[in-house]
This record gives sequence, C-alpha cells and structure tokens, in this order.
Amino acid sequence: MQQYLFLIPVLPLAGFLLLALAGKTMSKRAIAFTGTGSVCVAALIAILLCTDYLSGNSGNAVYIQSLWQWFQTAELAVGLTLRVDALSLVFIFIITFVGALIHVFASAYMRADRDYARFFACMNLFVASMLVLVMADNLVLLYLGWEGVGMCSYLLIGFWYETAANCRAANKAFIITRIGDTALIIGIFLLFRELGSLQIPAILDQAPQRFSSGSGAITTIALLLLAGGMGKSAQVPLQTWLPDAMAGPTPVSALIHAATMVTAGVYLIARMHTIFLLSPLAMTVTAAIGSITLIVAGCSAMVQTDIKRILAYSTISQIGYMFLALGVGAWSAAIFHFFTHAFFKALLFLAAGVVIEYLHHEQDIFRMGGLKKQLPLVYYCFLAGAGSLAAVPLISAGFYSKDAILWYAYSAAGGNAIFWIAGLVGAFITAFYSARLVVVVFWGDRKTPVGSPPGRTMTIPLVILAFLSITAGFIEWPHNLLNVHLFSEWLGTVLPATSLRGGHPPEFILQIVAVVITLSGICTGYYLYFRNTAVLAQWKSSRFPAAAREFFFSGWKFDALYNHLVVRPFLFLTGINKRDVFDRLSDGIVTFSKQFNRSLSFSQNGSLRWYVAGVLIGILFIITIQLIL
Amino acid sequence: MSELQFQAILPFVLLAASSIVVILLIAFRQRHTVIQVTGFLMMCLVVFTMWQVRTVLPRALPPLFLVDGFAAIFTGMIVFSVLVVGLFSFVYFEEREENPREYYILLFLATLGGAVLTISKHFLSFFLALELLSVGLYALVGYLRYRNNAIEAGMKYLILAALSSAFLLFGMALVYMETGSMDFAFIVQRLAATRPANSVLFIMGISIMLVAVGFKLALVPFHLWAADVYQGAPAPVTAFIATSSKIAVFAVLLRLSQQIGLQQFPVFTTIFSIVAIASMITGNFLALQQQNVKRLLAYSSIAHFGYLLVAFLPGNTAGVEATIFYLSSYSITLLSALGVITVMSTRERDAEDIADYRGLFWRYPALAAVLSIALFSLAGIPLTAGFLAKFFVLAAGVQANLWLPVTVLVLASVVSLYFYLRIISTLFADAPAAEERKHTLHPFFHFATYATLWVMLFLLCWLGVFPGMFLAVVRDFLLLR
Amino acid sequence: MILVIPIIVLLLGGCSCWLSASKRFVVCRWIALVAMLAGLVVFSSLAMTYRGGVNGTAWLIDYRVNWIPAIGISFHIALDGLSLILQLLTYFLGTLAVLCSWTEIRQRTGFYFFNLLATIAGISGVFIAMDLFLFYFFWELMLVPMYFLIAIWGDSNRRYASYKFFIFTQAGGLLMLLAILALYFIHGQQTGAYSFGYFDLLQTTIQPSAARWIMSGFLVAFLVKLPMVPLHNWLPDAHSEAPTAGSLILAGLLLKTGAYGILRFVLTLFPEQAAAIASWAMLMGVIGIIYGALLAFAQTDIKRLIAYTSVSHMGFVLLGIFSFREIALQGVVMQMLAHGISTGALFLLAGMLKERLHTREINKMGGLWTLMPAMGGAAMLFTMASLGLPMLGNFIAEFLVLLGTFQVNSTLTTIASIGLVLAAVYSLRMMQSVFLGPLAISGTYRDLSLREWVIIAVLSCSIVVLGLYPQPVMDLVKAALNNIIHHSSGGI
Amino acid sequence: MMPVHANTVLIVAAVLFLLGLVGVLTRKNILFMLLSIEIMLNAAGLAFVAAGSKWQQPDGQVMFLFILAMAAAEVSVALALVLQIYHQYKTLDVDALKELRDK
Repeated sequence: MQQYLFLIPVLPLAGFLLLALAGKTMSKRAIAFTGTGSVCVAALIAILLCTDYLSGNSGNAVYIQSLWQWFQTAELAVGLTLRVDALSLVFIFIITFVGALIHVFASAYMRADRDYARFFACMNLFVASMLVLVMADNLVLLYLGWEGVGMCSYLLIGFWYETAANCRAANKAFIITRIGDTALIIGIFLLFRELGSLQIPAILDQAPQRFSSGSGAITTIALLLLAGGMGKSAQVPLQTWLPDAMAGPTPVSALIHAATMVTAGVYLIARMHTIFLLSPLAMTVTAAIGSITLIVAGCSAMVQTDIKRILAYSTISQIGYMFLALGVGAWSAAIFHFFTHAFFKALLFLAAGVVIEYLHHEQDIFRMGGLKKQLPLVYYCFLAGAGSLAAVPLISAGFYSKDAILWYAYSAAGGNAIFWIAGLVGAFITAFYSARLVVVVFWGDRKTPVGSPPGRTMTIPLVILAFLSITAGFIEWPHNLLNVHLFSEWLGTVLPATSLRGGHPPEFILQIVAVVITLSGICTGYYLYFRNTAVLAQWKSSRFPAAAREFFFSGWKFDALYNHLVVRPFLFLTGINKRDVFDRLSDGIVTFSKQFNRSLSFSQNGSLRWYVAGVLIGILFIITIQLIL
Repeated sequence: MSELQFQAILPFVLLAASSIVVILLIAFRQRHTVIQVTGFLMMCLVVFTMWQVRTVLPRALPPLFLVDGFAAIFTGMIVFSVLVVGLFSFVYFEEREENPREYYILLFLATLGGAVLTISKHFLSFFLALELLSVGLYALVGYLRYRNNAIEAGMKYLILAALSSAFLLFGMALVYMETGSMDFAFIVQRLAATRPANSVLFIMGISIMLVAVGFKLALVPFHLWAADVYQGAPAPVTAFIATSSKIAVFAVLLRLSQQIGLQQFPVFTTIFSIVAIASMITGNFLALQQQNVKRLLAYSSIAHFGYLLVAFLPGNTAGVEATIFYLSSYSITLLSALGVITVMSTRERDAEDIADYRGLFWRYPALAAVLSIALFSLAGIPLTAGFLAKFFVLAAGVQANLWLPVTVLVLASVVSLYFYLRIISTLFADAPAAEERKHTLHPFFHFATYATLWVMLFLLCWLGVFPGMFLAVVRDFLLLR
Repeated sequence: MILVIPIIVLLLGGCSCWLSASKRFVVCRWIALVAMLAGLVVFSSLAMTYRGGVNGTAWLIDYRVNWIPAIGISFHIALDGLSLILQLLTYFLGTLAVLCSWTEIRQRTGFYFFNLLATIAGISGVFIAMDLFLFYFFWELMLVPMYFLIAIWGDSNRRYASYKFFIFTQAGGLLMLLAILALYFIHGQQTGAYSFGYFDLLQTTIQPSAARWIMSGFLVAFLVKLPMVPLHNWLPDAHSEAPTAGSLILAGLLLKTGAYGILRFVLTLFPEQAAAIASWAMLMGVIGIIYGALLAFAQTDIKRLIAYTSVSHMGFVLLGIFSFREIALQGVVMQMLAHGISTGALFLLAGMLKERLHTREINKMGGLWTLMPAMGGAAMLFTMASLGLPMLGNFIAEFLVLLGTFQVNSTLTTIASIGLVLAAVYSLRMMQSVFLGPLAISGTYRDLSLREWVIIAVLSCSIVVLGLYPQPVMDLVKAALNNIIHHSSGGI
Repeated sequence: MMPVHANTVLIVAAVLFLLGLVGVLTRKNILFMLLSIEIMLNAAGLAFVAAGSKWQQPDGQVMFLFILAMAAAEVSVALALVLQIYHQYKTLDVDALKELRDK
C-alpha cells in the first residue's frame, strides 16, 4: 500500500493541472468527471489505506514514501516525503471522503456557473494541498500544504470575483491567515535553531530531551505554532475572516471553511503535541483561546440572520471546542470532534446550499420558512445535522464528541471548572441557535417563491452525510456508558492518552448537567422563535438587548477594532509616504544643483570688466594663500 | 648650430615654413583647395619629421630650446589637432563668403607658437611662443567678423590675454630679479645658491606667472572668458583653442614644474589643489543647464582641466603619463564633438543650440554616433578613451593619496553626467521633420570630413580599449630626456 | 575561451541587428533571438557538464589573456557555480526579453536590439570577470545600452528616469573605481606586482582603517544596484518607465549584479570589515523589506508597484548575504533566480497590459480576468510566487534566507518575516485591482497570444521547477558559496 | 648720477603695474583699456631692465625689446578689432560687448 501513497495527493493535483490547462476546452461533463473523479479515486485509495491499516499487522504502522529530495544544504535536508500515521489517516479520510461527497454535490450545484472548470480546478488543488498538509513528513512540506490551502481558500472565496466584496473577503482571509502563518514559520525557524531538524518525527523525539518542561524556548515555539493554528482555524483574535469567507460558493464553505482547512490548526497542534505537552503555559493558553472563541463566536451565531454566517460562526465556535480539548490534553477528543464535526457541518452547509439555491439565492433565514413541506428530504437531513451540532443526547454524533470534550475540560490534567463552564455555556448557545435555525428556516410559513427541487446528485451526498452525522459517534462512547473506544484506540499509536487529574466528580453528573443544558438550549430556541415570538419582538425594541444583539451581530466589533487599530494606521502610513520620502531627498539635491548652477551662471554675465575683476580676484586669492602659508 | 641640433629643430622650422608657404600660395593666388591640401601635407610632413628625428633626441639648443621626447609628444599632439582642425575648416570656411585663405596663415602661426612652447626652457622663448600663439588666436577668434559676435569674443580674448601676458611678464621679471636667470633649469640652482628656498619674490613671481597659465587653461578663477570665446569663435577655431593651445600651455606648465620642482612648494600644491577642486565644481555646475553646446563644451573643458590638475599634482612620472593620455584623449574627443558641430553648422550660424541636435541620430546616424561617443568619452564611460583617461588620472591621484581632489573628481563627474546625458538624450529624441541640406561643395570634401570623424571615432574607441600601444610609445618618448 | 564566445556573439549579433534593420526589420529580431539562444545553449551545456562540480576547486573554467600588461590589467574571466547559474539566468531572461519585444518595439527596431544585446553582453561579462578593471569595464558597459533602452523606448517620463538611473548607478560605480584603484595600489606597494586580478588581490592584507573605506566604495556601488533603501530611488522610476524588456532585464538581471558583487568581492576581499558591518547591513535589508512593501502597497502605477516589490525582495538578499550562513546564501542565490523570474514575469504581464490598455494606472483597470482569463491565471501564479507561496521558487529562497539568518539574528529575522505578511497585502491588492473586481473597461481585448503564452509558460514552468526541485541549482552553487564563506570566515 | 637700487625700480614698476591694472578695471573705453594694458606691459619691461641691471646682464634689456615688439603686434590686432567694434556697435564702450553670456 505504501508505494501508492503519493497517489492520494497526486490524483487531485493531476485533476487540477488538467482542468487548469485544458479546462476551457472541456465539456462540463468532462470537467465534472475529472474534478469529481480524481477526488473520488483518491477517497477510494484512502479507504483502502484505512482498511489496510486496520487489517494491518501492526499497532504502530506508519506509511512513509519518499518522493524526492526537495532541497538540501549542509545543515538542512528536506525531502518531499509523505508520512501517514493514524492521525493523518483520520484527516486523509475526512478530506478525501467528505471532499468527494462535496465534489459530487458541487458538480450539480455549480452546473450553471460559467467558470465551472476553474471551480473544480481550485477545489482539486485544495484537496491536494490539504492532503500534503496532513501527510507531510517535515514542517516545510507541511507549510507548503498549509500555504497551499490558504491560497485555494483565497481563490475560492473570491471565486465570484466580479463582486468587489467577495475579493475583499478573500483578501481578508488570506492576509489574516498569513499573519498566523508567519508566526508559524517563525516557530519553524526557532525549532530548527534549537533542534537542527525539521523532520516531524525527529522533532517529536528530540524535543523532550532538548527542552525542560516549561522552558522559555519551548513555550515560545508552542505559542508561535499555536498562533499559526489560530490564524488558520479562525480562533479569537484572528477569527474575523471566516464569516466573510462565506462569500464563496457554498460547497467551498462546506469543504474548506467547515470540514477541513479550518481544522488545520487542530491538526498542527495535535501533530506537534509533544511540544505543547512540554509547555503547560501554551496548553492553558490554547484551552483559554478555545473557550473564549467558542463563546464569542457562539454569541455571534445566535443573532446572525444570514444562514451561512450562522454556520460560519458556529464553525468557529466548534473549532473553539477542539482547541479547548487540545488545550486540556484531550487529544483524541479534539480529533474526534473534528471527525464528527466534519460530517455534520458539511451536511449543514450543503443543505443550506440547497435551500439557498431553491430560494433563488436568498440567504436571510427570516425570509425562509415553511420548507419542511417543500423539501422534506433536505429538512430531515438538516435536522440530523443540526441535531448533531446541538449535540442531542445519544442519537447524534455531535453528542459523543462534545460530551468527551466537556468531560475532559473539567477532569483532564489541564482542565478546570472555568473551561467546563465555558463549554457548557457554549453548549447552551449551540443548542439554542441550532434550534433557531431549524425552526426559522423550515417551520412556519413560506415567505419566498421557490425554484426547482434539488436533483439526486445533490441529495445523495446529503443523505450519506446525514447518516454519518448520526452514526459516526457510535465508535467512541463515554467511558461510563459503553466500552467502545475505537477512535481513541486508533489514535493511541500517535497521541498520548489523556491523563486525568484527581478529585473530579463522577462523570455521570457532569453528563447529566451537559444534557440538561443542551436540551434547555433547544427548548429556549424553540420557545423564542416558534412558540412565543412576541418576547423577541419586545427585546428588539428595548435598548440593552438590542445593543447587545448589535454587538454580537457585528462579531463583537472585532472588525471595527482592527479597522481602527491596524488598517487605518497602515493606510495612513502608506498614504503619506506614497511619493517616497527618499525621492524628495534626491530631488532636493537636484534642486540644489540647479540653484547652484543659476547662481554660478550669474558670474558669466558677459561683462568684460567683470571678467577682469575675476582675474584680479584670482590673484588676490593666490596672494592670500601665500600669506597664509 | 650643429647638424644634430638642426635636425632636432627641423619639425619646428617646417612648421614655420608652412605658414610662409601659405603666404606665398596666397600671393600666387592659389585656390583655397590648394592651400588646404598643401597645409595638410605640410602638417603631415611635420609629424613625419618629428618621428624621423626622434633618434637625435634629446637635444638642447641653448639657451632657448630643449627638444626632447616630452616636447616631441606634445608637439605631435598639437600638430595632430591642427591637422584635424584644418580638415574641418575647409568645409566650414568654404561655405562662408569671406576669404578663408589667410585663416591658414594664422592657424599655422598659432600652431608654431604652441609647438615652440613645448620646447621652450627659457622665459624668453616661453613668452615669445605664448604671444605668437595668442596673437594668432586673437585674429582667429575674430576671423568671421560679421558672424556670431566673433568680434566681441575676439576683443574679450584679446584684452584678457594681454592682461594675463602682462602678469606673466611681471612674474617673470620678479623671478629674474630674485634669481638672475631666466632659464628654467638654472633658476632653481641659482635660487638654492643665493637664497633660502622660500623667497617671497620668487614665489610671488611664479604665482603671478601662474595667472597667465591658468588663464590659458581656463582654470577657475580665470575661466570667465572661456564660454564667451568658445561661443563666439568659429567652430574650428574653438576646437583649436580647446585642444592645441591648451596642450601647449599645459606642456610648458609641466616642463616648468618639472624643472623648478613646483610640487615641492606647499604653496603651489595648495593653490593647484584649490584651483583643481574649484574648476571641477564650477565647470560642471556651470554646464548643468546650459543650452548652448559650445558654451557647454567650454564649461566642461574647465572641469576637465580641473581633473587634469589632479594628475598634475603628484608631479611624478605616472602623473605625466596620465596627463599625456588625458590630453590626447581629451583633444580627440573635443575634436570629434566640435567636428560634428562644424559639420552641422550652416552658412548663417553655428549649430550651437542644443535644439539643433534634436533627433540627430535618426537623421544623421553617423554624426550622432560620433557626437554621442565623444560625449560618453567626456563623461568617462568605458569603451571610450575618456574613460581610461579618467582612470589614469584617478590612478595617479590615488597613488599619491590625494583623496580630497580625487573624491571631488568623482562627485563632479557624477554631476557632469547629467548634462552630457542631456545632450545625448536630445540626440536620440524623436526627430522633427528633417530638412534637406544642400551640399554645394565637391563631395570629396564632405567625404574627407566624414572620414576624419570616423577616424576620430575609431581613435576614441581604440584608445579606450587598447591603450597599451599608445602608452608604450609615450613611455619610449618620455625616456628621451 | 568558451566563455567569451557568447559575449562576442551577442555583440556581433547586436551590430548585425542594427545594420540589418534598415533593410528588413523582421530579420533583426531573429538574429537577436538566435544570439541569445546560442548563449543559453552554451551555458546550459556547461551546466550539464559541470553538474557534479570539479574536484578540489570551486572554479570550473579559467581563461586569461593580457590586455594592458603595462598596468597589470588582463582579460581574465573565470566561471564557478555561482557565475554559471547567473549566466543561465542572464541568457534565459535575455531570450525572453527578445521575445517580449517581438511586437512591442515598432520603432528603431535594429538599434533597440543592438542595445538589448549589448546590455546582456555587459551583464554576462560582469558575472565572469575576474579582473577588477575588467569587472568595472563590464559594469559600466551594461549601463549605457540600458540607458538608451530607457531613454529611447521608455514611457512618457523616460528622460527623468533614465538620467536618474544612469547617475545613481554611475555615482556608485565611480566610487567603486576609486576603491579598486586604492586596492590596486595597496596590493602593488605590498607585493611589488601591480595587478587588478581578483585572485591576486585576494592575497592582499589591508590596514583595517583603509579597508573600511575601500570596502564602502565597493559596497556603495553594489548597494545602489541592489538596491538598498535609501539608495533605491532610481529603481521605481527606471523600472516603470522602461520598455517591458527593459524592466525585465532591470529587475531580473541588473539588480542581481549588485548582489553578485557583494558576494564575490565584498565578502571575500574584506572579510573582517564585512563581518563588522554585518548587523547594520542586515538591518538595512530588513528596512528595505518593510519599506519596499509599504511603498508597494501605496502605488497605483502597476509597474511602480512591482518595482517597489523588488526593493522589498532584494532586502532579503541583503539580509541573507550578511548572515554568512550557507543556508542563507543558498537562499540568496535562489532569491536571485526566483525574483528574476517572478518579478520579470510580473513586469512582462504589466507590459502586456500596457500594450493592450495603454495605461499603467491600476485604478483604471479591474475585472480583467473576465476578458483575459489566461493572463489572469498567470498573474495569479506570479503574484503568489511574489508573496512567497510554497511550491514556487521564491518560497524556497525566502525560507532559506530567513532560516539561515534566524540562527544569527533572530530579532531582525522576525521583523523581516513581517515582510511576508506585507507581501501578501500588496500582492493581493494588485491582483484585486487589476484582475478581480467588477469589470472597469469596455471593449474587446485579446488574451495571451501564442508567443506570449509560450513566454509565460516557460516562466511558469521554471518558477514551479525551482520551487519543487531546486536541488540541482543548490548543488551547482554549493562549492562556490562554500568558497566564499571560506574566504569570508577567514577573518572572523 | 646716483646708482638707483634695483628694488626701488621694482617698486616703481609695481606701482606702474597696479596703475595699469586699475586702469583696465575702471576704464570703460576699449582704447583706454588697451592703453592701460600697455602700461602694465611696460611696467613689466621696466622690472626686467631693473633686474638685468641688478645681475649685470643684458638679458633684461633684450627682454624689454621683445616686449615692445610683441606689444606692437598685439596692439595692431587690437586696433583692427577696435575698428570693427566701432563699425558694428558705433561705440567703444566696453559694456556694449555683452552679447555673449549665459542667458
């Protein structure tokens, strides 16, 4: 199996090249076939790889394939080497499998678009880059994938480039993630300086020997890596790009801004877990950022009216959960949440896409409604996804992953009550807006004229994802309910088990609290948006809730803050120096020379007597010199 | 006078003879063409004899003259310049109404003055030769009296030159008074014998003499005449003033300084450094926005002689070599540039306005090529003689650790780039509609003029790329002393 | 001898272009193309031959004849890996420059190609001259035809730009000449043998106080060319006013001569002094990175914008050189190549836009992707290259430079890394206002023609190959760089 | 007759020379300027004669003769030019000669 490893990223890459170079001449059918086919085959290989891994002899299997030496100098050798272990496999599986489903969906969804080929080219390139990111054997290659997905995200957010706002959103996404990326690359430099290697296994091996726990260097490195992850994964304070990124086509949002790319930060931290484990401070910071993010973004999600923005904020919030889990050392719980989240969030986005298209590109949820009857299949799929998002107990995948995170937030070695409470608040909010979403979009009366219902190419991926959104959680049960821990065992070869601290209450109590909170959140949503909408109307008219809503709606004013703090000073600074102050300097020399020329020219006035005087001056000068010397 | 002495002086005799021949030809009412061709041949003969008699050098003709390799080189350069000036003159003067024939008498007389300057080693010969040169030039500058304010230029030149001659003489008198000798070589001996070295009268005398030298070389602050005279004089005469007369005066300056050891006196090195720096700066800045090409060349020549003084300051052999190389490349360069101006000039006026040259490259590529190469050479860009010349000067300066003048030289040449480039870019600018020029003369003479320009161009590039041979010849000659 | 042939071919080709143009101006571009390709072939075959290097020495070819023996000047040229790779770049971009002038230059074609070829000949000579006089000779030689390229075929403000270009570089050059002379005499007085030979002068030991001044003479010339802020003023004007091929050569090659000069001469002739100013030089590099990026962002003239990105990118070169690390120097070489290709390509694209739209103002552009998708794609690729996206050559370069420098001075490197963010800011702004956004112009415009497509395709392939498989380049220059480091660390 | 000391004569010559110089500077008429220059030349000649007598050599007087000759030559050319100036400008005021200058 090992020798076919390269096919997984190369197939989408080949798809990209074909589409980019020959896309103009291909029929839509051929484009769809190429674009979707390459990812589907890659998914197939990935699944084969998984089965190979499962059936594999070893508990410690790592696939390595070295393609060629990328570059090598005296001190540094970097190879284009793929390395796949259990952690990578999870990601590969999600990227290819969910990616394939989204591609299939998109082949129908984007059919009317003029730049069909460009769309699939970018999507394929994205899949390839993302695969390189998770399969990289060294940090440079990882960074290659890391930047590659950033670029694809940029290209796809700005896919409909003719609208200036879309381009702005794309730029914003790229630049803000770039800030994180730069932190990451500085972290890489630091790692290289300290360890002299950029091979991930070597780093993970040597770090514990080289660094004492909590030393300054390792904390700096960990924080820099974290900053990289924060940029990519849209964590506070670098989260503002993601809601705007919804300007891209919906399948893009589903694939890139929900299922895969935004979780690259999670992958990075999990991948470099040894570094983080050596730095308790960085761990705490990670957890803190996760918890802050999940609340900040959740609050914004509650009040948004654009269906995609709701989902975007919810994505930020859910990734906040993952960071929280990573921060408290619940590695496998974080990855597990990524796993389930990929399914249900992709599902939600795709379903939202169907709804949007069905309503002639209407994205405001308050102009939707009553779709339960028109689109029953989509409704049930969406319901499955929303349920999973809200973590409806036992029957949704989201419950299993979120429950694990909440439990560890309290009980893991790095956890404490504050994180747990933050998680609970987040859970309530999540449940609330999930309910709001379902109720407002699908229930009630129809408000907008509808188009044609979706075809089978679009519904089949929905159904598959809906199925997985419900069942994917069953592979990992809470400890006290059922002894099924397939997922954490799978990852056990890569990630260390979570160590618990002493003195925590029984898991059962915490679970009950969480469930109650979740259900109450759902009920609140149902109550406010369906049963008794008058309360909301009353709130809207009163001052404080309206102000709070406005505050949340604008994403906690982060955009305005950055605008004042960074963008405006930057524009001012560049604006005043547009003409280059040093240019003025050289122009000054020119002006001086010309002035000097003019004053000298004055002596050439044509008067013979003045010329004689000039000779006299010369003589006086010579005599003066003689007198001086 | 022994036979060998006569051989040594023969080229100068021939030179003197050539003006007499011209007078005779005029007396026999020969045509301009004949005079031109005769003059050309006579000049060739002078150069040829000079080459032939080099074996008898050095040879002193006491008390006035010393013909040595040094003088031979300088005379060669002077006569070569005159040769070229003569070639340019034909077309230029033939197109004017005035009688061009006496021009050659004056030209050859002035040349004789210049040539004799190079072999003079006595105040008397110095003075006589200088006056011969000057008086010839007064008439030459004002030769085309109805044109170009030539009379005004001639008058200005005359008054100032006579004034400077007066200074020269007074200075000589002071030196003579102090030392009792007018021979360059004896002055120092007598000085050493009679008085301590820093004699006030002696130093005062020499420095007053330097006024005249500085005037002829148009060094700041005696430079004010240069632009007016360059502008007013006919283009070939301008070429003569800029090349032959300056070469001659520089030759005598070099000889004087070598014999007296001027560089040993801190007073004089200080004066020369300051004059050099001032000339470089003033010349280049004056030229900066000048719209008249002839004036611009005048200003640039002020600067160039400032550069030259940097090589003069160390007073060693490298400096002399650099000076000779510089002077020859500079004169070739200026001759090319002024040659183009001569060719471009019309019956009515000299082509001295920069606007006359707009788009020249697209109308007359050959002329423009010569002019731009000449300007590049003045600017000191490689592949041209001017670059190597500047290079040798810098080398001489650096070798003697003259950092201040050398740095000023570099910065001043940066400034100078601006106005050279200004002309060059004018040459290559979009051309106005070209007007047809009528050629009334026999095409052979135009051909000759163009051929001369091409030869100049070739020499510029050849000296700029392979200076080895020239340098070897110079070294051989310098050893004849 | 084989090293001289391409230069001679270029000069002869240039002359015959000039002469033939008056009859058939179509012929001259073919002559120019063939002359360039000949050089490319020669150096490619040399590169293949010396892939593995020569045992025991960094020098692959050495050729020397006397020129002006009286003062110790010889025509001495030699090739090592660094020179070889830069020669390849020279002839590669030279070929593209001929191709991109194919239809752009309609007036005075013959003289144009003469100048183009002469410029390339000068640059080519600079990279192999091992006699300081000869080096200076070539150094100046490339300026004059370049000046003509700008002054005759440039844009509306060409006069100002060409003066500025010429005067700035010449000022630096003359100071270098002074420094060369000083070195020559010091060496001569020490050994009695006066020589301008690089290898002879390497043996000179100089008083530290004198060496500092002499080095600054060299450095000024190279830093003006590089350019280093605040000596960069000539660059935006020259780049933006030059014709497309001129911008390509300026950005792609001329700037590299500065970097090459520092590597070849400053580091090895004055090791102690170079080490002494290293941190200042690195600081200036960082300032250049940031300052160039800020100014690039503010520009609205597309060629000016790209020109300022050059300032920013060459800051990395300065930063890398003065870290004296092999990794960083490898990065510097990569940056020279990658910047040459990517910025060259951007200038080409800007030139193509100019040819179509007759403006360089980006405010008058917008949404061009709709009209010219292929050009848009290419622009996207090179924009991404310019902002240092992995997979493309610039990333390797910047990564190696920063990685190497980080070990020496982490603070400066960290600040320099901000340049990566700023690079994204200005690049994306350019991309957005030219190719993205609503369509700002009306009318029909041709997308890439076949010729343009070929040029862009070749450039794209090279930048991708450099990004994914830079190892051959690094192997080729390794010995040369180690040689330089060896010399420079002799003093540390 | 009392022998006159050479230095005394030199002082006289210097005074003459200065007078001439002042004349050149202050006179506006070209003819007077030429006259002043002649005075300066003659002052130099006087100095030569004095120096010659000081060293008991004939060289000073020889020099003076040559100076006289050259001055004559100069003046002849000068007068020709003066004539032309009067033709063209109808004045001998030196300030009329201002056509050639930096504009």
